[in-house]
Amino acid sequence: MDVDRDALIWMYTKMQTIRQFETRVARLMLEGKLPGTVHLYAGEEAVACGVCANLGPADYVSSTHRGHGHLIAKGGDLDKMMAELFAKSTGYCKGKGGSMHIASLGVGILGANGIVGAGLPIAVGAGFAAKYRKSDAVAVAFFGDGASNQGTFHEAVNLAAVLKAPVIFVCENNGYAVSTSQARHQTIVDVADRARAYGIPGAIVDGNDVFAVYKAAREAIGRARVGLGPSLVECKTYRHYGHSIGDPGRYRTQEEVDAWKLKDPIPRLRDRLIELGVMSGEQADSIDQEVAGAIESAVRFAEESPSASLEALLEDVYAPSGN
Amino acid sequence: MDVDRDALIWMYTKMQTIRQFETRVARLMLEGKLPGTVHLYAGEEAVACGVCANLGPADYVSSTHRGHGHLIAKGGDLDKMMAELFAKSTGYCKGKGGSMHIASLGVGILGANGIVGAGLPIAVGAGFAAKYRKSDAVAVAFFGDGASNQGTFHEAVNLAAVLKAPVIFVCENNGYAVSTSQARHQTIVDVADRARAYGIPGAIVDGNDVFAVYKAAREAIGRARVGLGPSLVECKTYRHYGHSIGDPGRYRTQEEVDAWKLKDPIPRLRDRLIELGVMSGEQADSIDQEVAGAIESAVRFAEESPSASLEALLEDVYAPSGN
Amino acid sequence: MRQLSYSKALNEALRSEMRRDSSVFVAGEDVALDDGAFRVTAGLLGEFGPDRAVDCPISEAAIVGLGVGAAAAGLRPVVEIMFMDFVGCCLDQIFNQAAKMRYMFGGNITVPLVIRTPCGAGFSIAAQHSQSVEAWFAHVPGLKVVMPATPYDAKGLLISAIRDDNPVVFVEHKRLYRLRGDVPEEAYAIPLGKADVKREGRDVTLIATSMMVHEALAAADMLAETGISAEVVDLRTLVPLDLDTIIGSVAKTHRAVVVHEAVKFGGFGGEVAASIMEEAFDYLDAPVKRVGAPFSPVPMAPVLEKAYLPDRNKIVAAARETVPVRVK
Amino acid sequence: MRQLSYSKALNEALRSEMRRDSSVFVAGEDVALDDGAFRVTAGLLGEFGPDRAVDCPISEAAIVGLGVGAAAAGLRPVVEIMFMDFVGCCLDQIFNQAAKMRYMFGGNITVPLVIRTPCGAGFSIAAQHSQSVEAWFAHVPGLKVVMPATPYDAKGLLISAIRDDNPVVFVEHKRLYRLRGDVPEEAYAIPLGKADVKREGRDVTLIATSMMVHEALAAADMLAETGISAEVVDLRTLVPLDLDTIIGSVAKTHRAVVVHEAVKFGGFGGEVAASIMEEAFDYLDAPVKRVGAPFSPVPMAPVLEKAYLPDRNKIVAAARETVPVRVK
Ligand SMILES: Cc1ncc(C[n+]2csc(CCOP(=O)(O)OP(=O)(O)O)c2C)c(N)n1
Ligand SMILES: Cc1ncc(C[n+]2csc(CCOP(=O)(O)OP(=O)(O)O)c2C)c(N)n1
Ligand SMILES: [Mg+2]
Ligand SMILES: [Mg+2]
Repeated sequence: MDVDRDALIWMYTKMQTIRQFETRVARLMLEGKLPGTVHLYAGEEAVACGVCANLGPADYVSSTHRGHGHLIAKGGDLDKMMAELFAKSTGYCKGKGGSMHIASLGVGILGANGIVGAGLPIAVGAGFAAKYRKSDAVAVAFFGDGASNQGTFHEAVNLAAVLKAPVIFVCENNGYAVSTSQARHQTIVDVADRARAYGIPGAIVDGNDVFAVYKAAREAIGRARVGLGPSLVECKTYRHYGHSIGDPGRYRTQEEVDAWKLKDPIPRLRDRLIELGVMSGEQADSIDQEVAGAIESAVRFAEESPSASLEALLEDVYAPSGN
Repeated sequence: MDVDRDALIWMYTKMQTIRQFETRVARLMLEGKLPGTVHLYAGEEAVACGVCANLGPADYVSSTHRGHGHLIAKGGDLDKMMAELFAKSTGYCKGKGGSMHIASLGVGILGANGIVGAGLPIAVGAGFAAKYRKSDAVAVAFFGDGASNQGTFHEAVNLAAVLKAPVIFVCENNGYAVSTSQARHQTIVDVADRARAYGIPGAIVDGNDVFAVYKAAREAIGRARVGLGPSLVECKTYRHYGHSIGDPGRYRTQEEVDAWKLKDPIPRLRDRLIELGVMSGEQADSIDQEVAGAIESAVRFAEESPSASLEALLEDVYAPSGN
Repeated sequence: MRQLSYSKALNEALRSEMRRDSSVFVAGEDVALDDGAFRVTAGLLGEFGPDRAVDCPISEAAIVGLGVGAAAAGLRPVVEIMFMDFVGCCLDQIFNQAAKMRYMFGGNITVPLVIRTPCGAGFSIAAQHSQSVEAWFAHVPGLKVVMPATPYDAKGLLISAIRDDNPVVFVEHKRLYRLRGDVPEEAYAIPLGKADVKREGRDVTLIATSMMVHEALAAADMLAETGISAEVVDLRTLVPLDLDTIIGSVAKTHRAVVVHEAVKFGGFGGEVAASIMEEAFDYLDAPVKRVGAPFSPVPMAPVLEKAYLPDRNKIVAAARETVPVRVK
Repeated sequence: MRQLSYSKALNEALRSEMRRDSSVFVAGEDVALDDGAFRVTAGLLGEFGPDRAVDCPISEAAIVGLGVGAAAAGLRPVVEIMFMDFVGCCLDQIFNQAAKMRYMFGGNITVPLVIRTPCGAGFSIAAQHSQSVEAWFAHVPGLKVVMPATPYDAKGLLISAIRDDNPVVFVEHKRLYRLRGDVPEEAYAIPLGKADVKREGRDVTLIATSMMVHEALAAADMLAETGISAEVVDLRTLVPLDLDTIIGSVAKTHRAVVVHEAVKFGGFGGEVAASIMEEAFDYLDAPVKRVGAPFSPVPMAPVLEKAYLPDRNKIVAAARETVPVRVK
């Protein structure tokens, strides 16, 4: 495929980063070092990275409860993310938001979201703003198969279609909404079929193949940038962990989990890149090492940071009044 | 078509009744005799009547702000309806609900509704109850083209599909949501296309042809009765009046209005029935006369009824506690 | 001075802010081509075009979400919810998204969004088109809540709401749209969070909002005829709440009646009454009374609706209960 | 007596009502196969099958609508909204449909629907998973609002809620699910609308709901050590509100503190405090105090969340402000 080498290395690095971040977070959680809960993205890395490889800092992303991957792929800072999970004052949200509410306007992240489906209309607003300003920026809304049943999905996609807003709706179909399998929460097999209800293109891709995701996203984003309006891109994928920390996932069979692990997007990309001569096994190892270093340094940063400050408790409820 | 004569006469009579009811209500409104506002159904009679001709008293209907037609077709009592519009204590709701909130559980009417799209999930609940009881009753949700953009449409149809609930979603596509034409509120031409998003059948019919409506509804209702789940039936139609009383309808051209008036479902049915030998012109006239009498008698009933009672003001907020 | 209706005053505020700041736009159902259900957005499509006067499909959650996302991305949206009763269709976007983003994100975002919506009964359009649920919004940290009672206030408060960097729920009243009053031509901003003493008095303070400010003023006239001097405080904004003005007045009159059109039980009047007690207990010569709608949905029949609504007579009756009988 | 956790007590209530009445069913997200997010519906799928323990797609408005329609059609649904914070996604079905149908339809319909939902903070899951917005529902005529504080009350009140012919918003508390207490095996119904004096006292009345009942009881212990005898009234239901019990207690103690975990400003405490003033002004020796959360969203960091939440210390401080210092 006509993807330049840097982009490929970037994708591999980001996917590694997400995987190691999530693996580390899972351990920290089990060790009782992190408060609250987290929803891990491990297994779905190719989606965030394949999409975000097409985005720049001026582009927007609205994320979900399972947001770490989107944030990392969109340029989120590991230190600030980790510190937020540790509830430290150096975190993205000063420790007030936590895993489900990390945002960074600076890199176009409109926020993770604790409300399933709530990010879609927000992405439409951001896409609308980009168009309003006559920039060619776009907005991407990530959401799950479960979220595709929320009223906000329907309203947001319809509104984006009517406004021809530059929005890409990326469905991360991991087959489950908590314990409810897709077959039990909707009667269709492909969420992308819903695109027709809004007269917009719908694409189905192997969400564990970052090339496929990249290509489909590139096309949809390209359309949006030139004013052709929204698209729906469905990526079939799987989460390696339970829904959130503590979920034993009794509703999935071991065979299913194992089968999907064979399709793990990261070894797949690694092998492919080596095969394509984009990188060598040693180069890959050294990326993995570097990433590991960055994660450990983020953990150290977080651990050494001061705890959330009591002074911040009642701050940031309101902005200073305005102009 | 294999429709028995009684059903055809029933449809003609009901359509006449709705038309005359609405025409009379429009006049009463302009004369200042009715409080509040009304949304008139004139022009769309074939939809309610073609659908309800397939329903019995055990079947449920959830209606809209434009509900008079559904109520009449489902067996609503003209006296009590008219009295309700007059805000009289003999009205269906003792004068407390008015045009947008008439209901009659006795004939399966779950209520008109002032909230666009709110009736759809309620119909799913009623259909679910029918199935739960292992009866073969069904529930019909009437809603407009505008309502098909509400989140509740999406959620309700999806839920009905998942539950295989016996629900028929009947879209009355009159081309407008208040001033907003269909082309401005959605990018699709046929609301029925949305059926695919839920894996259910979608049908498109000429909503001004009661035969066509009857047939499509019969099929959908038949499927529901035998446990095959929900369907979406889109009826293309047009409203003769403005959105509500007082709306001059500047957003529609005179040509468009005129063109649709030529497709008026009532003369069309009358001519067809005469042509088919189902009734003679005199029989039709005498039906019209009878209907006129019933409407006038409803007006008289309403006018002579006592006004809503102050004692009722704080009644009916709660049911007596329960069992 | 020039007289303008409340709806024209609002329209003028929108127009002047849209002229002044190209990031301001309006969106909602039937706000553009059809001028808005209550004509508040009349003419904006003509002057500013379809990019800045945006007709939307019937999908309140997406409309508010459009505003939230556009505001987060730096615009200043003014979205309309056609009737306040419809907020149940989009409340998540208002209270979990718009209101909380700044706090949850540690201050790293600004959401300068105005949500305009008309409350109130009086047109016999029944329980789903007549409500006043401002109390819900006042209970949500992160939102400001504004309720103008006069054309003058409507214009000045809407201008402030648009310029404010926070999400503002701007509650208009259907029965006020045609009310006329003095409105200066130039743009002016009335600060959010300042109550207005609409009439001075000595014996009892009537604290009111929106439509009820006018009923309170009428009640004050009636009370004056029987020798009771009532002060009328128009809250204007529920959040921020101007407790200073309220307490200042009660410290003078020693008696208070809080009035709103919303259902009394669980309404915002409870907050005001309880705060007065907390802050001015020793000044109070009588319990703070509350006047609001009874505990039922709004009825359609005009005769019932009239009986249902709080009005000058009910305010007078409540005020009289707080004031000892005077011997001439 | 047998001890059961709050969540098991609720489960037992559901089970016994489902056995007793075949028209009772449960529906919601992950309530069947996965036993419910907080295990309240555990085992119901196994015992009653998928027709009566219904897993639903993520679509809160349709879930509540399913309940409304099924209730109108004669069943007795118990639907679950996984977190109270999600009510913004389905409020229309609750407040415009379920709550108003009976009134709008002139009494010609009955909506025996229970909406179960957990409120409350304490697990560091931040602003969108920690709220208590019961005040919104208490302001809606047509709804009943129940908030049990103990396993015993949880079972008895849920049974009453299911048997009640009205829509009931049944608010559980996440931090209470594991609390254990005495729970009789047989089915018993605790009437809705009766507050419960959880501890008798003479000097000050602590009026609390849900989790805060336990903090109030702990506060009463602390107060007792300093010679102040506090009575603890557990409201149990907000609507109907048992003012008689409240006023009876205040008439005895002359002082009151109203406590809830919800944001204090605009919260239900205002209604209670204002009502006490209205009904018992002459009994009051001090202004009624309110304890609630500060005016901000719920923070995630445990240290902040702890500071944010009302607790026994804050209740003690408020109570002390109402009680004159005693000389030994
Ligand atoms: C409005 C709302 N309803 C329910 C939930 C609880 N919840 C959190 S994640 C989740 C499942 C989401 O499924 P999906 O959209 O497929 O995303 P996934 O978790 O599979 O990534 C649910 C039900 C919520 N957070 N918000
Ligand atoms: C939730 C909600 N939003 C908006 C409205 C205002 N409103 C009433 S009818 C209507 C248009 C409905 O259009 P459609 O569904 O096509 O039905 P029609 O009026 O054409 O029969 C609108 C916007 C409402 N009543 N409820
Ligand atoms: Mg999923
Ligand atoms: Mg229409």
